[in-house]
Amino acid sequence: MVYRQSAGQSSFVFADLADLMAKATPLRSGDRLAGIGAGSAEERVAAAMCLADVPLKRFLSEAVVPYETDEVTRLIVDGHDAAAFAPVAHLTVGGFRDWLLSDAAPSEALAALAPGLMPEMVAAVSKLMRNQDLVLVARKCRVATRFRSTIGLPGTMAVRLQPNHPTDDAAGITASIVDGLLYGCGDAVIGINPASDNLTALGDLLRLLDDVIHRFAIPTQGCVLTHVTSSIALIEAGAPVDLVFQSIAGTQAANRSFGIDLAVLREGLAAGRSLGRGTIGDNLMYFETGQGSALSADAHHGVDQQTLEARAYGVARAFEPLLVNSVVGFIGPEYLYDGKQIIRAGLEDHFCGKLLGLPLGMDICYTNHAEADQDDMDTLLTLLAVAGVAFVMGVPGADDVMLNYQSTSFHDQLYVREVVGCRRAPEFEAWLRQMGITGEDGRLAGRSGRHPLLLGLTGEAA
Amino acid sequence: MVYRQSAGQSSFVFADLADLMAKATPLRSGDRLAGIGAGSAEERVAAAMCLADVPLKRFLSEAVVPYETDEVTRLIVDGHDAAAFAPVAHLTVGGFRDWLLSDAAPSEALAALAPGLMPEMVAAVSKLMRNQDLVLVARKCRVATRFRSTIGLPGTMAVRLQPNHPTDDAAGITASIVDGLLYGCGDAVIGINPASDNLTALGDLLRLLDDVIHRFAIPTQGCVLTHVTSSIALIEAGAPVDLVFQSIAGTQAANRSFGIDLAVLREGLAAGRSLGRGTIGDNLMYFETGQGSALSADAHHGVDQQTLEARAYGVARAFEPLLVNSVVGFIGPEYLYDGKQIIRAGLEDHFCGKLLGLPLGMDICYTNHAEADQDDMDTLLTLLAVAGVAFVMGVPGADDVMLNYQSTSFHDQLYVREVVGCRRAPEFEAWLRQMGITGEDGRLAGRSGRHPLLLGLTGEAA
Amino acid sequence: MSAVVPDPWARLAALTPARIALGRVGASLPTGEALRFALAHARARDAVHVPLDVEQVATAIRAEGFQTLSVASAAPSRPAYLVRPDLGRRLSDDGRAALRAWASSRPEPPPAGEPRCDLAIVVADGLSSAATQAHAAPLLACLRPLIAREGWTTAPVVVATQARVALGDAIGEAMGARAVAVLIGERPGLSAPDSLGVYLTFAPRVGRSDGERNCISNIHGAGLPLTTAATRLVWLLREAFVRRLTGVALKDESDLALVGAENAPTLSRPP
Amino acid sequence: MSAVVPDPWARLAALTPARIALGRVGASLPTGEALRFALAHARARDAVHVPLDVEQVATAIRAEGFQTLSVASAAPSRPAYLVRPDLGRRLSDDGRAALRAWASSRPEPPPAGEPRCDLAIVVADGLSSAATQAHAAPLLACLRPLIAREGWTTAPVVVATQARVALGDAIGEAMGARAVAVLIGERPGLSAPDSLGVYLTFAPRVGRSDGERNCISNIHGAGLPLTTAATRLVWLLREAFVRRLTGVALKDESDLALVGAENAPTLSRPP
Ligand code: B12
Ligand code: B12
Repeated sequence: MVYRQSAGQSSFVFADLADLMAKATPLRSGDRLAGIGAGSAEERVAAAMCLADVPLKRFLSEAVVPYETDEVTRLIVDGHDAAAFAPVAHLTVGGFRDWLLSDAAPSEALAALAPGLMPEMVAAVSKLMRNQDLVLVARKCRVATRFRSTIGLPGTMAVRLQPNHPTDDAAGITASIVDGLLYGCGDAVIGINPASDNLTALGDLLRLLDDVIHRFAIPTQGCVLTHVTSSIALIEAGAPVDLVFQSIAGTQAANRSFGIDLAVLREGLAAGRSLGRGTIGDNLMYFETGQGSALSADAHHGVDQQTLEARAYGVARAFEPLLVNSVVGFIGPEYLYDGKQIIRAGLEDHFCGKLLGLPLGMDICYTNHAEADQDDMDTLLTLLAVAGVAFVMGVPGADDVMLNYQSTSFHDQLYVREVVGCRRAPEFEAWLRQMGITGEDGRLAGRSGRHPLLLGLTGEAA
Repeated sequence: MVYRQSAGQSSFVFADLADLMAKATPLRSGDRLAGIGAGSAEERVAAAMCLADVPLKRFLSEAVVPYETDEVTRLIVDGHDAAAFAPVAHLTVGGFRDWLLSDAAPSEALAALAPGLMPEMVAAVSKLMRNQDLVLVARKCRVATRFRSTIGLPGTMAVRLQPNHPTDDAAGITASIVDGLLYGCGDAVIGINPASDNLTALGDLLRLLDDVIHRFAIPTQGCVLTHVTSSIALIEAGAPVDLVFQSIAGTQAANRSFGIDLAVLREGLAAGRSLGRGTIGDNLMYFETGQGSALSADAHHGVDQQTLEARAYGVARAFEPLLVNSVVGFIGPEYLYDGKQIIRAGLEDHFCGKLLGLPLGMDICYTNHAEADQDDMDTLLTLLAVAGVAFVMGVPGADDVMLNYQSTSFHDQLYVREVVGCRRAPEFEAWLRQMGITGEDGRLAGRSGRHPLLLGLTGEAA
Repeated sequence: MSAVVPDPWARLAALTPARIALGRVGASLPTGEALRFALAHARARDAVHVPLDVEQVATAIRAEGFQTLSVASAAPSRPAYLVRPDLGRRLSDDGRAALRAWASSRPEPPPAGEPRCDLAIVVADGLSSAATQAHAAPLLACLRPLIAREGWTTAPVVVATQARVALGDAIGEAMGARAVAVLIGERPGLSAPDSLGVYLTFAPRVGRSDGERNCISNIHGAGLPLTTAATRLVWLLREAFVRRLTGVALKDESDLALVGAENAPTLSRPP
Repeated sequence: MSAVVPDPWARLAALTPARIALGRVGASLPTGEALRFALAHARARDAVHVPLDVEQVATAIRAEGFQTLSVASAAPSRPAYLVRPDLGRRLSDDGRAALRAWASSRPEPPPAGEPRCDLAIVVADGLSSAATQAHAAPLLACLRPLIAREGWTTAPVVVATQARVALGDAIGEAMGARAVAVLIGERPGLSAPDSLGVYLTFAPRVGRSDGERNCISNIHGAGLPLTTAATRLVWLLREAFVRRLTGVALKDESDLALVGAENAPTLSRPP
């Protein structure tokens, strides 16, 4: 369907819903790279005005990626819950924004609504929202998930401890894990990106994690962030897999470029569940996403990268994940050019994921080829903590020495707990206290060179 | 004194303290305009490293603007409180940053330290701080001031109600005041920027404010933001002046270009105090500042704009002001180019002012010739609320129809109270409840078209 | 059934161009308002970049019986103008030559230091060419009879592009004027993209500070009427010539009314 | 007496290049660390922009007994390269012509569809020319005897600038290679500005997806040793030729060890 909007003297035409949504998106380099962004600031606003008048129901009939050829579209459309959708079924996108911000939409109403929302609706409304709107509404969304710790409770923010090493060296990784635990990190997951793709090496890493977690009865889970097919192979070979990881994207073709489809994700979930390793819940998928991945794989169908990102969340929620995070500034400046675009995208991704009912965390990060720096990360971290982000990354000194980018550090999480007051996952909070790592107030306690973690894991006393 | 720093293979020389500080400043257009910023990112870091090693004591002996020819320098140097300085007298700038962030520096210690700090020391340490550091330390600083309401109590954020009108029309201004009060704004001050410089018109505006405030017994103060010499003339002519306003800058020459000097500020303070209009305190000066004003007046002495801004706070604190705010993005892109620079400068200004013991608020704003938008303002507002900003502006719909720029709106303050939880000045909070404008929880109550403010001030019922 | 909580004082909005009585959704701005604001912002940003149509404005000024001259500042482009105010305060080489040519063409050169004329008038684009385009010539039309009545001599009106306020100092000095009035486009706002300001400086010369000028601001359709602006300017100019200064020491009392007079404004209007 | 609270496990820092045991001031990073980080960031940003010294690297590769050819991608400049990965995946016109010239110069052209050689090798700047400059030729030196042992034929090594991984598809296809190995500079990190990655693609042709490649990453001084990288690459290549594919279906089991074996890593090291 063609959409038209006049704004003052000028008038604008948009070829279809995908075009309209792309033009309504705040400026970013990826949409420009794809040649689908608005040509001027005025066109962008006109598109937003036009989009504001589109009924939410329209999204049920006009798919941005064809139903026939895309299994992600089929997953979204076939899984739509019309009853849950009912409370907002009469609204336009603009009216939906008003409703979300209003007192008519408390936490419970938003939770009940989630299954009734399509990712495209959520993406559309986010395009009409200012940063403050994205914070305010996301903050109202509550999504809790469980494996051995509880992620996403109100007032909490968990941390993924990310102890990567350029050669996957066991001692080096263990050193980072100890450092992170003693800084109070790791309640979301202890998650290693393996440098190598070698199955033996991956199995070794899994056993390392399993040993640490069980030796100290840490209420958390481990993950080796390898390809889902490798995790399946490892499970079959008897390796101790807690979480099954996979990068996912918002179209079938982009997922194919990642070497996956929905069937293999289902297989991964089933394989993970077969081990029954969760203690307080069985949410065990861990997904990463990020604006630009579909375009990078030449699989974007002329749809803007933020809408496709929301569709990736549409994929994620079918698998009841424990953790989902966007790697917002990770992919590069060709998709998000600078700090401003990264901050905006981070808030959008968090909002969209939460509204769709996911335990959304964020890899608040940038690369050295982007126009961004630590100040931008401080800004986004603070905003997301206010917005109630489920978890963030904890990378030693913010410098990932294997993936070669900068994320948030063990210190950063201390900062944000200090100024925003967010607490850790309750099980982990208790464990830290019990281990004498934190005091009653949740702050780090005095440190001893003879802490059991130091002695037990590294055999080193200071 | 010449400063040297090597960083790896490269080595750098800095002509003097002013040069060193300019080179250590995060990139901004004003310092580039002045031709004093670092030439490369590496030089900037080298300067920061060198500055980190400068003893704080050095600032007592090396003035960035000559003592002999600049009364601001004399005010700062002569007013330095060596006893208050003692706890940090042994530190370098880098060590001072560590100290500020540490547990050794709680709120009370920072308050006691303020008179011992020179603006240049504070500017220097801010250059070594990331955005998160600026938030964390500012949050610990508590500065409360009083006239008819209390500004700056922990956990509160006040709002200046800014009801400007292009022709200073009484009915138009009153309409904006009513709108603002019914949105719960005005505890910092009801402050009009007059379009005109006409003394009669200014007197009329003062009487308008006086009438509103007294008729409804609003625990707040009024201000017409005209030149201090005009306020003095008006006081002499018997006009009801609560606060005496003036724009100030960080050098004698820049102040002269504003048509002021310290003597006339003293005269203004004395004139204001002579009226004895405060009920709970006699802080009555209101100052505005902003990075770039000295350079704009060609009165910067080769000193970077952020250091000069801190010196303006050095001027302000000599007059025990009720309110001080930077107009951070107001002056234009030649000084702060885009949202990123505005956000950084806003956090710096707030930090420096607070550390120097001032009740620092912020005009979180931008102009239409800068590369910034509402998203950047949402970001800065949220950050500053977390950092404990004393007050922000409340401009109807964020659009100042006389000054022609965008600031924060009545809605924006509602947003930030919602997500950060900051409350209003206690006296004003009580008044709002009593007037039925807010409920017990501080949120806006249901509105009636027959509210006494509407009937009494505008004679209009809906 | 919308989620918008309206403000039951919508009628007050007629009293001011300010954005009041917008209503709210929870703590936030309703979608309609948010979008209107965004559109105004997109347009105000564009307005900064629209170049002044020098020919059109010069023709209009000549139609009011003034001579004109055009100069450019030293800022080579609009982007340069925005980040280099120093260049916007300096004359381009061509501009300086044009003013020198005008000065040397004058019949009897006065003794050094003596003013060649009473008033130099600069019509400058500033940050809003729309303001200059719309209001400069009409304001000059209001001024013309008043200037004539005072018997002041004027230099040709200088139409200046990429100009800052202080460019008037260089122009006034080059023209040997007793005072200079700069009519300049103020930064465009969301609601007033065409607001004109007038800055008056006695004895203009390069290096004058803003403390030595007077300002009349917000001249536009919804702002200060042209006639009032013209009256104020002439009042200030008359005082400036008498007291031999402009700036903070010169207060606008053009209405001659006394401060503290009994006629306090009525705050309530009959319903 | 410093405000820094040290972490009493400083000795662990020797086990990893990761920034651990940094100590803290309150909740924050001590000044010294914060500045070291900032310096590393300034340098890593510069590293992205250092151009590859093509002559130097080509000479070094020839010294290892390979022929070389140089091509550029369609990205005209470094800034363009950064925001236009599509251009970095396409050959420039000159590059395409150079490869065509090489192909047509080959003695007996094979029947259409038949590979001209077993392996095409691309040495690409990617995001870190420093990585390529430092490690490409030495890695080729390790590979040479292994390739010879396998009896694989190779095309001249193509040195490619402003190149993305997928440029290898175009090159491998133009050269008619059974597989292509792209040695490419990975994004520079704060601690590893010179990390090399190798991407292997069976039956390269324009349009291959990343799911159809294998990757060996983090080859640098503190990372994967060159010899291990070379062994893995040859193992993968051998398997690829046997199974006629690369990508997710081909798992690296180059060490031939069994998953789930008894030798779990020892977590504690003797003090
Ligand atoms: C950027 C990046 C990504 C981005 C790529 C998108 C983009 N447009 O850049 C995203 C986030 C999408 C991504 C996804 C994945 N990645 Co990746 N990625 C990287 C990273 C950080 C940098 C790569 C780089 O600098 N390339 C050089 C530039 C110049 O080339 P380019 O043409 O711009 O980049 C292309 C390749 O990097 C390729 N690519 C990216 N990752 C992978 C992974 C594999 C196995 C392959 C074959 C290709 C590939 O995608 C880019 C676009 O075509 C490296 C780590 C590192 N230090 O190098 C890991 C890395 C290459 N990725 C890795 C993995 C495992 C994955 C995933 C398989 C994870 C998962 N379980 O799904 C997925 C899927 C990859 C796929 N098959 O498409 C591993 C590979 C391990 C190995 N030895 O095989 C690495 C080494 C990191 C790690 N250890 O976890 N990745
Ligand atoms: C920007 C601005 C400032 C900036 C100027 C710095 C800068 N580099 O731009 C700052 C914040 C420093 C400032 C300060 C003041 N300003 Co002012 N400012 C403005 C504003 C918003 C825009 C001006 C503009 O667009 N100029 C056009 C551009 C193209 O010219 P420019 O060469 O770049 O700008 C120069 C002039 O604007 C000049 N300037 C700025 N303000 C004033 C005020 C006076 C009285 C004079 C003579 C000159 C002057 O400074 C600039 C640099 O030289 C106007 C409001 C408006 N809507 O116009 C008020 C306005 C002009 N300022 C006003 C006032 C009162 C002041 C102060 C006197 C307040 C005080 N009590 O201290 C001070 C001191 C000014 C001085 N004597 O130097 C009033 C003037 C009222 C009147 N009719 O006289 C106005 C109309 C706003 C208001 N109503 O409050 N101001």
